[in-house]
Order: sequence, then C-alpha cells, then structure tokens
Amino acid sequence: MTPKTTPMTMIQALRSAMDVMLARDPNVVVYGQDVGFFGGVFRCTEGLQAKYGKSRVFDAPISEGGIVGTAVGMGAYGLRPVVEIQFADYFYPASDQIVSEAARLRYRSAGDFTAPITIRMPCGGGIYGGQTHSQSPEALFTHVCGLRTVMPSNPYDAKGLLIAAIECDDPVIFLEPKRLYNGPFDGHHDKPVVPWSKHPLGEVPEGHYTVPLESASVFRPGSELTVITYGTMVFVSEAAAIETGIDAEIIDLRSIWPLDLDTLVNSVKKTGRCVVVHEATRTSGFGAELTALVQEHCFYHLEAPIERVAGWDTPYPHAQEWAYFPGPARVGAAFKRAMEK
Amino acid sequence: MTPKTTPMTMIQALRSAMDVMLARDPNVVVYGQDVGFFGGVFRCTEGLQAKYGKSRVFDAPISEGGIVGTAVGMGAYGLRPVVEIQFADYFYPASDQIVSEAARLRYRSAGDFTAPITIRMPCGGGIYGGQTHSQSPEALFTHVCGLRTVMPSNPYDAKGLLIAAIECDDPVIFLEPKRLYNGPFDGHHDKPVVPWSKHPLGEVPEGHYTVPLESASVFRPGSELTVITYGTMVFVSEAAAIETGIDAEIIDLRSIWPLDLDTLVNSVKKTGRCVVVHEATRTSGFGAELTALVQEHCFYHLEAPIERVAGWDTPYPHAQEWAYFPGPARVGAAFKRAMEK
Amino acid sequence: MTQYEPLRLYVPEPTGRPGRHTDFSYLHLSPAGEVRRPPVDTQPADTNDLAYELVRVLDDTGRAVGPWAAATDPQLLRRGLRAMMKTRIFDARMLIAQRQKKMSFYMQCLGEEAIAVAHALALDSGDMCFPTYRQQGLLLAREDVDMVEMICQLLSNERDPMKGRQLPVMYSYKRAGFFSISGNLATQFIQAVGWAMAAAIKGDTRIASAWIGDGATAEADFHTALTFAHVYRAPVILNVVNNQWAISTFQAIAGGEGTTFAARGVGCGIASLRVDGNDFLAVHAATRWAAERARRNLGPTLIEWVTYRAGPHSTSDDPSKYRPADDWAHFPLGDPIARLKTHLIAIGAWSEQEHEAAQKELEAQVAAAQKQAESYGTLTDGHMRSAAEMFEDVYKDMPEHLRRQRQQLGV
Amino acid sequence: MTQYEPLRLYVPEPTGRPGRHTDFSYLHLSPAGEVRRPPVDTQPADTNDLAYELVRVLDDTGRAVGPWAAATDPQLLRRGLRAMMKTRIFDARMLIAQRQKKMSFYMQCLGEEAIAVAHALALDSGDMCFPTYRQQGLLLAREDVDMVEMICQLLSNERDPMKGRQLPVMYSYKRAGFFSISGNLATQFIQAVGWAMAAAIKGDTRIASAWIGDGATAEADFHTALTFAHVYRAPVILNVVNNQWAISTFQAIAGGEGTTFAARGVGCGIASLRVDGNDFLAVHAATRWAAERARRNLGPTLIEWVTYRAGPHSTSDDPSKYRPADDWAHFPLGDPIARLKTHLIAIGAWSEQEHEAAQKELEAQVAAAQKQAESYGTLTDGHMRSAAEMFEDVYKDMPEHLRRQRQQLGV
Ligand SMILES: Cc1ncc(C[n+]2csc(CCOP(=O)(O)OP(=O)(O)O)c2C)c(N)n1
Ligand SMILES: Cc1ncc(C[n+]2csc(CCOP(=O)(O)OP(=O)(O)O)c2C)c(N)n1
Ligand SMILES: [Mg+2]
Ligand SMILES: [Mg+2]
Repeated sequence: MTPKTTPMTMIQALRSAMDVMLARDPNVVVYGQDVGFFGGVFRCTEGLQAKYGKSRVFDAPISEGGIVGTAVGMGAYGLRPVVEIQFADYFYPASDQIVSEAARLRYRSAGDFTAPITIRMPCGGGIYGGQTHSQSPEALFTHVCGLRTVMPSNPYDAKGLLIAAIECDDPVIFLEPKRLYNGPFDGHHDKPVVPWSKHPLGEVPEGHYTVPLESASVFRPGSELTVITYGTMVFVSEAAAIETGIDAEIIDLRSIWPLDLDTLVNSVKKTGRCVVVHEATRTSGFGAELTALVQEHCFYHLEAPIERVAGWDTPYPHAQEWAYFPGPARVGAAFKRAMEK
Repeated sequence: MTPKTTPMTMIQALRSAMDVMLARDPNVVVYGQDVGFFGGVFRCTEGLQAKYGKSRVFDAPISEGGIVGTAVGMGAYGLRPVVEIQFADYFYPASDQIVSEAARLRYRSAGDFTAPITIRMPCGGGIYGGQTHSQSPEALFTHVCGLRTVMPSNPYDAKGLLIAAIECDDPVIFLEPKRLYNGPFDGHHDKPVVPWSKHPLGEVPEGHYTVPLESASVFRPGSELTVITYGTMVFVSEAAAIETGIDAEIIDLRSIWPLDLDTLVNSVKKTGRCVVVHEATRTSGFGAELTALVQEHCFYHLEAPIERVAGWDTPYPHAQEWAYFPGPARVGAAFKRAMEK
Repeated sequence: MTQYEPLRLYVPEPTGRPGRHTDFSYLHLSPAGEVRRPPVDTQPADTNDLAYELVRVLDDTGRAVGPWAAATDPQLLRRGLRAMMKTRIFDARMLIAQRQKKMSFYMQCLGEEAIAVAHALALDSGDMCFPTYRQQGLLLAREDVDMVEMICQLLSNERDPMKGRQLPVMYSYKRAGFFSISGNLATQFIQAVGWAMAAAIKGDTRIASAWIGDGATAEADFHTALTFAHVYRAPVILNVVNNQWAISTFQAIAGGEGTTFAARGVGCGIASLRVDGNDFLAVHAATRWAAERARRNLGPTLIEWVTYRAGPHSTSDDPSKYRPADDWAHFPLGDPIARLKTHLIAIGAWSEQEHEAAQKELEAQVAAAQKQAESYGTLTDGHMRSAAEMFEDVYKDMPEHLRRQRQQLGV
Repeated sequence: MTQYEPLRLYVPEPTGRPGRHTDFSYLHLSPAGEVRRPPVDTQPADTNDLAYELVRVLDDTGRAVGPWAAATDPQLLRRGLRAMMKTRIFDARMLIAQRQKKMSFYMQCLGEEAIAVAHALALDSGDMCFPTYRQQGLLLAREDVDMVEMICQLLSNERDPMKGRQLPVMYSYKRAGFFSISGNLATQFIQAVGWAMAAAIKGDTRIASAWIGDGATAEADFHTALTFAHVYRAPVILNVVNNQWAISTFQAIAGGEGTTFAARGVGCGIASLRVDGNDFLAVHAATRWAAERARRNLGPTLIEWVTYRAGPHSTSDDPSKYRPADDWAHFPLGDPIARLKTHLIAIGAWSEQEHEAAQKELEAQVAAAQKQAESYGTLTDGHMRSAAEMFEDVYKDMPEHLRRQRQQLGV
C-alpha cells in the first residue's frame, strides 16, 4: 500500500517532519528563537507548542551559542534536540559549540558522550534580505569533521531528510533554502512564483519516512554534461538546461557532506563534462571540494575544465541581489563553456 | 646599503615586527590573553609592555569575541590593533566578530568605517597539543570575502608579512605555524630540531621592511612537478623532494587569500604536474580551492590529476599525532603518484 | 524511593496574549521623583538599588519632580518634542512607502522616540553611537543629517549612500556619530567599548554610546561588552532598550523575569540605572549623568530604558498573533510624545496650536524629502546603484579575483 | 577648550609581582561563621549580600562555627580528607611522570582540592558534573573510578580509554557523572544547563553541576549559561572557581575588581553565594544548599569558590615570571588539607599518626596504580592505541571517505 500523500509546501513538510518525530520519540524537543507560541518567523513550527506542550517546544533567548550549547548538553543527556537558527547568517555565535563541541564530542570522549542534535537554518538569498539574511555557509560546515551537512531542494526530500537527520546519531546541520519554502524557484525572479502544489515533489507522505543521508538524487537524467548542485540551484540548473537545450544530467546532492560520491563520479565518467553550481560565495565554497573530488576521480574522463558557477566573492548585496544571484543565464553560460571546449 | 640583519627565531621576528610598528605608528596597539606583563604564552610580545606602556600593550580577558569585537571598535576609531588569539583552535568564539563584522564593515558602510586589524594566531600541530592546540583553520577564513589570510613559513617572511599586515587597511588573519617558531621543521619529528640560526631565512633585517601581501615565493625552483603549499608544509615538501629525488618546484603561498595566482599557474603550466599540500583537514580545506583554481587555469597543461596531501578528516589526535601529520613520507608518495601517471 | 518530586522545565510566559490583557504589574514602577540621584563618582556596587527602581521625572500631570529633574532649557525640550514628532512622522510615511513596495523593508520605533532623541540631545557632537535598527531618532534629532539622503538609502536608489548594499534601515553616518548598523544582533555593543577604549588610549575627550535591545542582551557580545567596559573602565554608556518584546518573544525569555537588565550591570561592577524610557526628561538627565561619568574617567554606566515596542517588529511582522492588539494603550508609561507635550504646555512653553502647526510643518518637511528622494529612484523602478559597485569596498583595493568576477558579470 | 581632562585607559594590575608581595586585602574576607544561611527557597534577588560576603565554617583554630556549620558525619570528613590527600599525591606523582616525559602534559589542582572533593561528596550519584581540567578531585573522591584507568589516559598508552585522542587530563567518565572535558574553555558551562534542562524536561531527579574558572567567565558561554539557567530555572549548580589566576592573568582582568563573580549571578536573577573554597565544611554545606534548591525545582545557584592556584597553570607554565614565588604561603585562606586535618584532630576524629599512616597508604596506592598503568605503556615507548582507531568515532558509522583515508594510511 502506498502511503497517503498530501500537497505540502516545504514549510509544511518540515513541520510535518517535526510533528512526526515529536509524536514518535519522547526524546525529541524543538526550540529556538520565536519557535514556541508564535511558531517561528517562517512559521515552520506553528501549532507544535500547542500540540506537544511548552516543555517539548519552546522559545529560546536570542543566543545561538546558548541554543546550540544547551542542545549539546541535552544530547549528552539522551535527548534529540532539533533547534532552529533563525537565519543561517546568524550561526556564527554558535560556531564554537558547533565546531569544538557538537562535532567533536563523540571523538574526544571515545563515544562516552554524543551529540545527536539537528540544527535547522534557513539559508540562501532571493528575498531582498541583504547580506545578513541571504548567506549559504554550507562550505564552512563541510570542513568540520564530525558534522553532517544536508540541504533539501523540495518538500518530499525536506521531510524525509529532516526525519533522517533527527534520527541520526551524529550532529546534522540542516540548511533550508528559504527561497524554496513556497515553490520551486528557478531563478527567474521576474516571473510569477510557482507553488509547490503544482510540482510533483510537493506531494508528501503524511507519516514517517526517510530520505537516507549520504544519498544524492539524479534530479534530471542527461547525457551531455553533469551538473552537481543542491538547494535552489537545482531548479536554476534545470531552467538553464531547458533554456540552453543542453542534455544536462542534474545531480541534487541532498547530503552535502558526507556525500554520495559514486553517483557523481559515475555521471561525470559518463558525460565527460562537469559544472558545479552553488549560490554561496565562490572561493573555498563547497564547489571547490566538488571540483577537486571530480578531478581526482574522473581526471582521465574529463574533456573540458570543470566549471564553477557561484555567488560572487562579495557579501550578498541588497539592491543588486539579482546581479549577485547565479541565475539561469550565468549557469547556462557555464554549461555552454563546458560544452564548447 | 643593505640593512643590518640579525639571526632571529620566528618568535623574535614577530616580536620585532610589533616592536617596529609600535614605535612607528602611535595608532598600533597590541593585546590579547597573557600578552601584557608576561609577554604571551609563546613569548611573542615579551618586553613590549615594559617598552610601550600598559595602554599600548596589555592583557585581555579570556574572550576571543571580546578581543576581536573591541579591535573592530578600535579600528573604527582609527587605531590599528594587533590582537593575539592564544591558539587558532580558539578563534571560534570570535567568528561572528571576524566574519560578520571585521570582514564586512567596509562593504556594508560603503567605506564609512573600516577595520584595519591584524589577528595573530598560532596554528598547526606537531607539539602533542591534541585536538585543541593543533588546528589549521585557514580554509574557513578564505571563504569569507573581505578577509586576508596570511601564513609565513620563516622568520624573514614572518616579520615582513606581519608589518605588511599591520599596515594593511583590510582585516588580516595572521596564522603562525607554531611548529616553526624555533626552527625549520621538516616533519622528521624523531630527528633533532634545527634552529633558525642555522637557516638563511633566519637572518632578519632589524628595522622596517615588508613582504608584500598577495605575493607567493618560489621557495625551491624545479622543473618536474609543482608543489603548492604554505607554512610548515613548505619544509616537509622540501624534505619530500630531496628524499624522492624529484625536481619539484615548491611554491610557498605566504598570502593564502587573496593569493598570487600567476606564480602558481605559471609553474603548473611549466611542469604539468601539481601536488597541493597542507596540514589542515582535507575536505573543503584550502587545497580544494587550490585544486579547483589549478584545474580551471591549467587544465590543458595537466598531465596527471592534481594530488592533495592533507591532514585526515578527523580531529587532530593526541597520541597518534605523527600518523595524522602529513609528513615527508606521505608527501613524497603523492609526488611519486603525480609523476607516475 | 527519592524524597523529591520530579523536576519540571519552567518556561516563562507573558501574562497577556491575543484576547487576554497584560498585567503590567510585572514592570515594578517607582513613582515619579522618588528615586535618588547619587553623585557621578558613586561606586558601581552602590547603585544596586537604582538597578531595581525606575528613575522618573515627569509625573502623571506632566510636572517635573524629584532629584533627576534638572533645570532644562525649554528651548531644548521644544527641540526634543519636534524631533520626536519628526521621527514618528518619518516612520509613518516610510511604512506606507514600504507597503507601496517602494522599499523592501522598514522598521519603526513607535513609542520609543524619547530614548534616542533625548539621548542624542544630551551627548556632545563627536561622541560615537553604536546603534541598533531602532535608534533612527539619533539621526533625526540632528540638524546635520539630511532626510533626503536617509530616504535614498531606504529606497535603495542611485543616491543610496550605502551603494545599495545594505538593508534599508541599516544606516551609517560617521560624521554624525552613528556607527554602521549590523544585521547581526549585539555585535555593536562590544565594538562601542573598543571605540571607547581607543578614545581612552588616545587621550581623547569623546565618548561612546552602545545600544542593544532586551532580546539581544542574551547574545555573547552583551557579556563581553560589560566585561571589557568594566575591566578597562571604558568611557561608554551601555544602553539597553527594554521594549518588552523581541519579535514575538517576551522579555522574560531574555531573562527579565524576577530581575532587571540594569541589575546585570551592577553584578559586573558597572554603575547602573533603570529609567523610564518614555519620559524625555528622565532620559535626558540619566544620559547626562552617565556621560559625565564617562568623561570624568569614572568608567561605564549601564542604563536600562523601560519602554514598549508599540508597532510590529518590522514590516515582516504581525504582533496581533502573539500579544494583545491594544497592549500599548495599557502600557503604564504612556506615550513619550504626549507626555513631553503635556509637560511643555504645563510650564507654558508650548501650546496645542503650536503643536498642530509643528505637526503640519514636519509632515510637509518629511513629504518633501520623500518626494525629492523618490525622484532619484525607488527599489522597483530600476534606478539603483550599478552592479559594478557590488565588487567595490570588499577590500580597500580590488584584488585580481574580484576584477575577474566583475569582468565576468560584464559590468 | 573642553572642561574635561583627557581620557585614560585603565588596566588592572595585581598588587604582587615577582619581588613584590601581594596585598590580599582585595579579597574582602568575612570572619568564619558570620554570614547568614537563608532558607533554600529564598528569592534570588535576596542573596545580594551573600554574593559579596564569604561563607566560611572553619575558623582559624579549626572549629566549625556559624549557621553553615552542619552536623556532618566525621566519617564523611575523614573520607574527604583522604580524598584530598590522594588528589594531592596523585598530582605530585603525575607531575614527576610528566617531567620524565612519560606523558606530554599535566595539570594539577594543588591548593584547590577541597572544592571538587567536598562537592563530589555532597552530590548524589547520577548527578552530572561538567568540569574543567582542574576538577580531578571529582573523580578521585569516588570509589568507582579506577586510578589505573585514569593514569592510562595520562600516559596515552594502549589502555587509554580516550583511545589516545585527548590531552592527558581531559577525562570523560559518564558512568561517574563526569562529562568529557573540552580544551575550549567555558563550553561545558552552558552544556551543563542543557543537561539540567533535559533532566527537567524528562521529570528526572538528577541535577547538573557546571564548572568554570575565574578567567573563563569572560567567555560567552558563562553568560549564556546564566541566561538559560535563569530563564528556565534549570536544576544546575553553577560553580566559578576563583583561584585568582588564569595562566599569567590576574582575576581583575577577568572582571573581579570592585565586584565578585558571585555578583554576576544575582544580576541575572540567580541565587548566589561566595564561599571559602579552602574550607571543606563550607564547600560541603554550600553545595548541599545549592543541590537542595535544584532538586526542589527552585532553580539554579551560582557559587563563587574563593581559592588560590598554588601551582603553575600547567606543566608548560612558570608562575615565577608573573607573581611572587611564595604567594600561596601568604594566601589568607590557607591550605584546605591542613585546615580540615586541624578540624578533625580538634574534634577528636583524627590524629597525626592516622594522618601519617594515611599519607603512606595513599602514596603506595597511587604508586601501585602508576606502576600498573605504566606496564601498559607510556607516551614515548610506542605502546599506544593503533592509528586505525584515529578514524573511528568521528561519526557513529564510518563514512566512505574515512574508510578511504584509513586505507591510504595503510592501517
Ligand atoms: C545574531 C542574530 N540572531 C537573530 C537575529 C534575528 N532578529 C532580528 S531582530 C530580533 C529581535 C531583537 O529583539 P530586541 O533585541 O529586543 O530588539 P527590538 O527589536 O525589540 O528593538 C531577532 C531575533 C539577528 N538579527 N541576529
Ligand atoms: C577558548 C579558549 N581560549 C583560551 C584558552 C587557553 N587557556 C587555557 S587555560 C586558560 C586560563 C584559564 O583560567 P581560569 O578560567 O581562571 O582557570 P584556571 O586555569 O585558573 O583553573 C587559557 C587562557 C582555551 N583553552 N580556550
Ligand atoms: Mg526588544
Ligand atoms: Mg583561574
């Protein structure tokens, strides 16, 4: 019997994941700034406090360090806290607790204590949020061993990955591309927003299911070119493929690190050409690691240099947002360069 | 007339740089944990408080965030603070002030305010310091636009780069490989330590001079293979070159980011082979960016995949330190792999 | 087996919620005029009582009473009243402009105008404020900041002094003693201490003034600021604006229950005051006291300003979801503009007619500024700073890689 | 032109430096027995006086006096004395082993033994401590922690329970209520609050105890811990060990001048005590009081333990460079072991002979444990955990890339 599905936005899918896990596991708690009574500034936790009570779902002081620090302590106790950082741009005060503590606790104590925590954070631009409501800091987390970094691109994956993250015994950084909350945004900011209800990946099972960590999805099969990407850029890459007419195979990493290397290596070996796309700043972005991995594993199959398309190496500007954002035109141009050589 | 030089350890060279700048520029101030009366746990600031007084050189509370935060404020006022983070492993509490503030202040205020600050931090392992006294976090800084990241490998460069950093109007992260403080360590931890007084780069001019930022040095010319590296790994790579007999050209980046791209691109175009070496954890380390840059700029010159040698993707262990450290054997093996194919 | 009950998690709640009135007795108000005014060289630990009381000057009838009532020039008070009115008018118009999509975002300071305005008038020019996004009054109280320029930033148009890079309300006016506002909460609090330390290192006479909201006091930089200010006796005023809310979060979640934000200062060895932030005269007097301490090398002062965030947090917020819709109407410290107006009329330095005339004049002023600013473009009409400028000011000099990227963008 | 003198930067200094005696009057001691003992359900704000006084039980003649002097079982006191002696002997031997290069590093707690030991004996098993590197007394006071295992970690040998991954003194003993020690200061302070919140969420009866040094209170996590503990009334004891020094840095640089670390707690709405940390009875009584508050859902208690770091910071430190060499000899709160010994002898529950015998017995015990541990290897003799283990425990299950790296290393 196939499970019952409902059309959900990404916000509803994330909420549903937390709802399922709060109901299934008494050790799951959810907290963060404004997540309690109000239900979060993006409304991801709306209704959960009323349903599960104030000691399972509650507001936290404006202290990302305190939120993650208490989560580490709760994890050490045996809970599975799911905390929200209001915007990924605000994780920095929690860096020490994330990097020096959550990520290393199992290792340094030889497994005596662990930190099975999930840290949710909306990321990415495209909402005129300026430099402090638009960042995509995933690369920083991938340099920290012990962390898992995940970024879904659609409601189905969002729910399945969030449940997998909550059930995972490692600390998981769960990045949510906020521009995808309400629909599959393809980078054409001047066109009307398409809602998730119009997209097959907006059909989400109601109960418990997981999308396993470390598994990429071939979002769009193709033969001429491999595109490795994640988050919002999945849809932008799709638009670029359609607009350029290039038969690109688009791989949605879903788990950024540790990742599903085989899927991407197999694809590049098949196509011989590769474009890496992300919204984050280019230099030392995760595209650098992807480029390095591909050239290490597929060197003799590559027919052209691997192209990187990314945000410019500047803070995310406010007014020039769309000149900053790596939209379909820039991505498409890279596809063409990768095909020309 | 050539300037008078003196043999100096790296510690003496760094101290000399601060001494020169404290004397030349009344806006230079030096502070950090234990740097005042005591002169720093590595003694880099010894004698400076006695010479320049307590309001130019002073102890700070154990708060990396406060140290960098006050430095940003002092920079906005017009000073040039030079602050010490006792170990690079402890910069995390200052992340928000470094990333969101120092790096972005000029941009977000359109130049109205700037943060001309220098943040010194000893980095790297090899002293049985375990996971919290051994880290090399440079990659994290290179992903943050607005920052400059610098790492000297010898006393001459250390002084010249530190003066350049202090005089620079941008915020500079100044990483000091502590294993090089007293001598050019080549990774053979079981051999006696060679002091800087026995090395030509331990001859340091007494007065003011700079090593320009964004300039790499060809540490060892060669024709068969290009090694791109920095810090301690410069000497480890040299040892590997000698031991393997491979005529490797070793490039010491000195400025990690922004970097001197031409020097490395020219070298790789010449040799056709490239190994990137750093002590930091491999995944999303700066080696990833270097690999990506080289394959982007030298794709058609490359005769073999670019090899990366780096610390393993684990925290820096204590007892297994030398199994973790990418010593001459591991580096040499990569040289051979790069030559074989 | 155990003699103890199970432990329970306590989670604070406001007394009022949509459909349920707030019981404001939690505020612990002191009657106007009753709190002592110690000499400026008082010992920090001796201000403990002041951290729990509430310094107030204006009583319910608009009279200035008690030891904090200074003989303030009515001219200055009239200036203050006009600046508060201007601020409120400015906010109201910009809100409308945001709804008309001329700008992406706006944040008003409705109900909190006295704090920034009276503070600005009590500082010297040359002093440096490190504000949050809710101290536009610091700028609007000054004669030397052009409203047209401010609105150009709000509209992100081609004359935006921040070159389009910042959110609308994140001003920077070094020449007007107004530090660049950060989107990351609290960071400015410790930077202000650094600026003040720099002034002390250089033997300057200018002081710093740091700003933070009740909610943001939970951030690390609040603590580091108190620590560094105390240790080095930095010449800085540490302002905590307790407007009872941090977006949807009541101030008890930031730690306001059973204690005060001012009490944090005393614990850290900093002289501290808790002051009625809707009382223009109290704000002015307390700021003067703190500034005097700073200038006399007596060290920092922390001031908790008790007020109420009358409007939504920002144009993205809807407070009716989490608090009584008419909460402000019941807030016991009232409206700062109405209170100063009553006082000025009571002392014969103002009249209803003058008030009405000022209101009209200021409305016209703001409208004219807006009109002029809009002639340089708005967010949506494409008249914005060029994309090429996006690559500038990342570094002092543009490095090679940014030149290449600019070229790639083709601008 | 200006009426003000130039500003000056104030930088605190200790009164004593090498060659110059310390004036310890800065400590503000209360006479033994003089500080009141409020009921456990006292309001946090009402503990303000206690945050500036010093709770002491043992007077100069070794008598237990005042309201904090509980009728403590002499058996427990003898146990405490022996545990303190064992701790001191353990430290002394390990110091020598470090000088012999059998281990890379060591940190002793000389002079501070009473705090961890009496605390451990006042807690229940199941309670969880979040210690710093200077609370080895918490482990050594217990019967259920094997010294041999501890020394194996110190020696980084093949039986090191931390598998060689941690610095010698960074123990982890979940089963003994001892959280994994971090090299990054202060992080454990907020984690303890999280653990306590978890206990409250689950309706547990176990409480948490958080530890931090005077120096590390300047870190953010001290502040976040106080904030979260206060807001959620977490069942946690917040211990600040003020041993006057943070490596070379005097406690005034951490903010101890003109105030106390206990006073921070009161400001944050937390019941706070300042206690003689070298007085075993005072430590035991204060811990009991705080634990009782936590267990009765009355919320957190902050305790500043006043003591002195008698030894170097670590084996990498030389305190004669920054403080008088004989400073400890003049420290007015004396030596915790000598003081408890005097008391026990005074009440007839101990004698010089018993003391000498205990000393010998404990020395033999520690020596035997060391010998056994050394038989499993030392840092330098190569008997260490395998390099393959280096790749384990990064994640619960080893991901592909770590398998590849382990393979590359050829282990
Ligand atoms: C580090 C950080 N965390 C979270 C936010 C999101 N945020 C913006 S304003 C705000 C509430 C601040 O409340 P308060 O400090 O009381 O100031 P007020 O808005 O009441 O003036 C929050 C949570 C942020 N900007 N920065
Ligand atoms: C985040 C961080 N910053 C700096 C250090 C270096 N460090 C280790 S111990 C120490 C002094 C701590 O002093 P205190 O907190 O008073 O504890 P004590 O050593 O006196 O017990 C310092 C600065 C560190 N370990 N972590
Ligand atoms: Mg507020
Ligand atoms: Mg100490």
